[in-house]
Amino acid sequence: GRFGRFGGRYVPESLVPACEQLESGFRAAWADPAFRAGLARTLALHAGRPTPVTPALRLSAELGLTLLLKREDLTHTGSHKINNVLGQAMLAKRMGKTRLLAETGAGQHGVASATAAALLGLECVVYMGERDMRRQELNVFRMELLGATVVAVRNGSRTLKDACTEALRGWVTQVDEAHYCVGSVMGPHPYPWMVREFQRVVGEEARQQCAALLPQGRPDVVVACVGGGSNAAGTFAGFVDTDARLVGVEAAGGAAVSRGAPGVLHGYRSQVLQDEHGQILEAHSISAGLDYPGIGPEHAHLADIGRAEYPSVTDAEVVEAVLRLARTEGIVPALESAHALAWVLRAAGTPQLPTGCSVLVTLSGRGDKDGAQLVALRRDGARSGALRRDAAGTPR
Amino acid sequence: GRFGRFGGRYVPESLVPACEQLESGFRAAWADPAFRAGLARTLALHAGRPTPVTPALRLSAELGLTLLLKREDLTHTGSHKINNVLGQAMLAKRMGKTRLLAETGAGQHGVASATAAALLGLECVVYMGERDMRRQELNVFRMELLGATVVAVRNGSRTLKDACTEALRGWVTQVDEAHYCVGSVMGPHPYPWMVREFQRVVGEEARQQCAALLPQGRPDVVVACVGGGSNAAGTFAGFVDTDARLVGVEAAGGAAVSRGAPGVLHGYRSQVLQDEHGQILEAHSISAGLDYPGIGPEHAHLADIGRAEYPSVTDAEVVEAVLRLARTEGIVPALESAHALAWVLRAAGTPQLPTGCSVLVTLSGRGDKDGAQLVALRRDGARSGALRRDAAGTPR
Amino acid sequence: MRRRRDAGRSLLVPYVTAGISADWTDYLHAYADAGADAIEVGLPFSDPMLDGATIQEASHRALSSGTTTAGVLARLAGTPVAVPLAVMTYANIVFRHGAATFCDRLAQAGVAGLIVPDVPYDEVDELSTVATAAGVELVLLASPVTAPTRLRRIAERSRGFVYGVTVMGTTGERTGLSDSARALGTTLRGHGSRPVLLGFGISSPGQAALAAGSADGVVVASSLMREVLAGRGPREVAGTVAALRAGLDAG
Amino acid sequence: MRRRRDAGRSLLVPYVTAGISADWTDYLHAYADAGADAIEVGLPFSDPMLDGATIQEASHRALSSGTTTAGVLARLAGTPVAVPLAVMTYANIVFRHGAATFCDRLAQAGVAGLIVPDVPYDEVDELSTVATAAGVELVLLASPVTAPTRLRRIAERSRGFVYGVTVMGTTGERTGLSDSARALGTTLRGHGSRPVLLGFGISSPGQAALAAGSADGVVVASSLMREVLAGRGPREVAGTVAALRAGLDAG
Repeated sequence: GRFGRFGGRYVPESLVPACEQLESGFRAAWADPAFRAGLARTLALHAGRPTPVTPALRLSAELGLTLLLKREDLTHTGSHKINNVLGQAMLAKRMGKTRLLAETGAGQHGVASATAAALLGLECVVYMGERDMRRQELNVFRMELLGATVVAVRNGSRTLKDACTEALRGWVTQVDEAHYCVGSVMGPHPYPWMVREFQRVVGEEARQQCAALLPQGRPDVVVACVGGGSNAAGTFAGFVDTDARLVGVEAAGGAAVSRGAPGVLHGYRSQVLQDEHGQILEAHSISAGLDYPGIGPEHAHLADIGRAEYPSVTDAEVVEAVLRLARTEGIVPALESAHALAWVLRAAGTPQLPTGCSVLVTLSGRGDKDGAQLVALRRDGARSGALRRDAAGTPR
Repeated sequence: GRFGRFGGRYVPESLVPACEQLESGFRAAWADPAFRAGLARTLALHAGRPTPVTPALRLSAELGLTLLLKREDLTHTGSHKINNVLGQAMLAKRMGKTRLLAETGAGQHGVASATAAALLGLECVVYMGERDMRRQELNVFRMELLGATVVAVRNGSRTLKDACTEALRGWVTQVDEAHYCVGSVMGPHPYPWMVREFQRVVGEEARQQCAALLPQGRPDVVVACVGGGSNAAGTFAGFVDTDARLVGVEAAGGAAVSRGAPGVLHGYRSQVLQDEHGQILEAHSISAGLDYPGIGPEHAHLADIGRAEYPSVTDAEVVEAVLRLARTEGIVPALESAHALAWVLRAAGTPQLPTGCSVLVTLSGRGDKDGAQLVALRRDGARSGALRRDAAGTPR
Repeated sequence: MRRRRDAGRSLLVPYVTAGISADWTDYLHAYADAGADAIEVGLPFSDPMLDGATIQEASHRALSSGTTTAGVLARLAGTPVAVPLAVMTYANIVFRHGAATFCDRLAQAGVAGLIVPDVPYDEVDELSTVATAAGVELVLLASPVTAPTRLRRIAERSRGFVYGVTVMGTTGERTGLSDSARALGTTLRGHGSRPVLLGFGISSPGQAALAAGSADGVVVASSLMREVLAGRGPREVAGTVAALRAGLDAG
Repeated sequence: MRRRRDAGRSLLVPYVTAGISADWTDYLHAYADAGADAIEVGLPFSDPMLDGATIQEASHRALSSGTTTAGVLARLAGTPVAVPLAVMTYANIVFRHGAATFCDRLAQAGVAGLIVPDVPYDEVDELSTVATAAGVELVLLASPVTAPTRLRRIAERSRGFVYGVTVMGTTGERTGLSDSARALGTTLRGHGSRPVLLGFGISSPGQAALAAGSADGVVVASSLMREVLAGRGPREVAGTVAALRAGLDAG
């Protein structure tokens, strides 16, 4: 992964051979029809692919446009994370590794990694910030249920950023037997490229499905949320060679493209939230999955060359989007995914999204995991007006 | 529905016209290719059908048989309930109704009903026992998020049985505008028949998929859990005309077939858990979805004529089955669904399930909803040994 | 009852839940003395689908204190009452040990009639046959939404009297009396000769009189049971029955 | 350093985290007096990927008390030390305002060398060029798993000295010294003339002497910083440096 001035492999010398081995291992596997067929079969028979594209009929009518939803919320474990994780787990096994290492924030990637490890008979060690573990007790339990070991990370802010750092540290000590299963389009080369290839299935399926659903065959605008940016990268991969506008929506509190500066974090060069001295800042968002100060290097590059835009939305807009989709389409999206939708709600009817246009939004995951958080918001919001339909302020 | 000596329409005269209207409405819709096509399209584009049949490779190897899993856990809202609910909601709309009424125990059917109502722009009122509401706060919140009104039922045991009774009472007062969306193959005619027809898609898909996956084309044994019994009814419908053995697995604490007696409850005649005086007993199971004292009349009939068997499994066996599937296949099943699997684990290698046979198990739903309960069990079980791999006693 | 009706009297059938108190049979005598033409005795069921909050509470309380069908019937057998008794209960209680056995036991206990609200006309054959064989009159119910031809069949098939349900809802007190309720009474009276009683939501002497204008009498349940649940004794509640009687006679 | 090595001396490079205490520069003088041949100065970073618990804690403490790159360099500029200084930090700190700017500032502060563990050989071109232009020696690292041809290239490209990482892991104290660590030292010494220092996990005088058997010297960090974190002052920690010096000289 080099994407213009971003990407690269900024790791200690001790990890360089592992990255090189992984790169050649992935190149070989990706060129091997048997591997691709095996992965496709596992995605179909175990993970539930293809996921449908759902025409959001009632919300489309309300917004005056054609809104299509790519339903990654319907995959096994409930988000697009499984696509990447099954790919990496099968690759790790092909390369003779016996253990997966993974970092996790809210726990979605950790659960997906534990799932893939169980399926393939691999060990799994998940690094998770101690603070996140307390916030996501249920996901910790799910990982353990799946046979994974969850390691509490007690450094720094004790959240995702520190879990990534600790996973890299852990990998250094066990490169022979362990594969580090990075959860997004980040990390040293080949990760940003490899993870995008594993997520490409989202965009390629969606492109075919849009061709069947839309009179003009292609959506005018393609929208996905961006934290690290893997669901957006996979979605965009299916449309980058069309004339569709590509929109990656960041959380206002974690907007690496618009508020970050070029930097190096976790092995790659990209836009990074940092202070003037070069110290990494913590991201803050209602959705744990977007609480990350970096962004995949390919996104930084797409922004650089103007091929994609990266607006951001507020927490209040996100909560409103969850409510709106739940009540019009019977779908409760993950808070992460609701960022993409929130931008559509804001832009609909403006020159950004004129009446009559067609929009594909990737719903990266389901909102079940956010129930407790939304309940707490509603409890707090009795005063502040959050979780009412007219919510305006930031609900936390 | 009349199934041998079971079924019928045991409702007050005031509900008879509504049941008749529903029967003729369903007959007309089910004979209308446009309705069937519209439902099939909604199931595909919105609910994620077809769901895959997953070969459980590692567990099969451990058990010495071929185990296939029909993955209803991958549907929208996470269980087979959505198949029935979308069917009934579309039917209600076709019949000019503007409101859905539903009863719910653990909340799965309530969430599914609220989902379908939102999708079709119908009002939704869900009756739920006050005790269940406290136990399932998150599902109550999800229903409200989807725009439904949840009515607390404070009668009797304040659980599912009482919610059913109250929903019937509610229906009497609003038969003109409301459709009562029964959640399983129970209730007065035409419900047990109609719900089975809406769930038939599970068995028919599975039959086709088994034909592609198994050398002999058909499974030797077909297994599903039974509370009211809708996922089993839908599954069996696909195989009842083959020579496959049909096994419906009940919870030991709610085994209406083996421990009940013929009776009338909630509008139909079937096997019912009751005392010697005819008072209905509460069922007790680790899985809220099986906490119901009756069973669909068709199951009572299939047991009567010997076409299906209805063994029961203990709570401890169920917890063990959840752990086993999680660790071998990376799938955390709902506690309900784990009943079916628990029987397979017990029977494998015995004359019941001889080595080398092929077994289809319907995983009716996903286990995410049970996380808090399993965590609590583990906490309590530190003493009793529950949730350890060698768990033996009943964990509550 | 038919004779009394033919004599121009508006019929009054008050209700009591069996087992609601230790002295529950005293309510029967008190009701009879206060002018009841028959009495409906509720045999409690755990899941009373057609009952509102008051009767549910009464059923629950009776069951909690150990009331059983066998116990109630034994008590009735030893308690001759001056007016006919009709047992009201649900299908599961009737079918628990077989409908024929159940009807025989009713007859042995001296019960004249049986009302089972969750056995509608289409499901009534088996029960109707065994009730007739046992000499128990099976009272059928009709509702405001029952179709005309079906109403006629119900009226013809019902024994003892025909029970016209005045509201689309459960038992319980309401104000007024709807046009549809009156129409139901009138229609049912046109089919055959059995008395037509209206019930569900009739609580005041005024309502009772109004109902009697388009039917042969009324069943009153929830308003009486509310008093019983509040701790009022047989003599006190009988006062209410007497007031209803007076209302009917004046109407 | 090369001259000292050529004179047969085993080189000792102790480490201190800049900003760890108000008097942190006093550690530099004390180390020099205790026999250090050069000193590694850690410029703290919020996410020190290659550091173990001790250096992480030191970095965190330094940042919490307001340490900045600009502040550290200003302080160093005003504090001439008797031995060469090499700054150790992470890529993000180097690139924040551009690598050229960063290297120029190092040079202005009198810093002789730069160590950036997360800029491996393949990514080093840009940084290497600007460091050379600024007159700063860019020290490259090699690990036990680095391939032979790559080891040679690293040794050739490194300036000042070559930093051999002795363990597959983060900084931190360990016992013993592995065969692979010694082999790494031996191999690196075979490539070119620059001194080869071993680091990571070397804490005791005995380990230092052992390492010096297959290399030109050692970098010692965590064991010293553990003392600093425990509150021991420059003179006390310098005692440990002196003991390491003695171990090397005896080895």
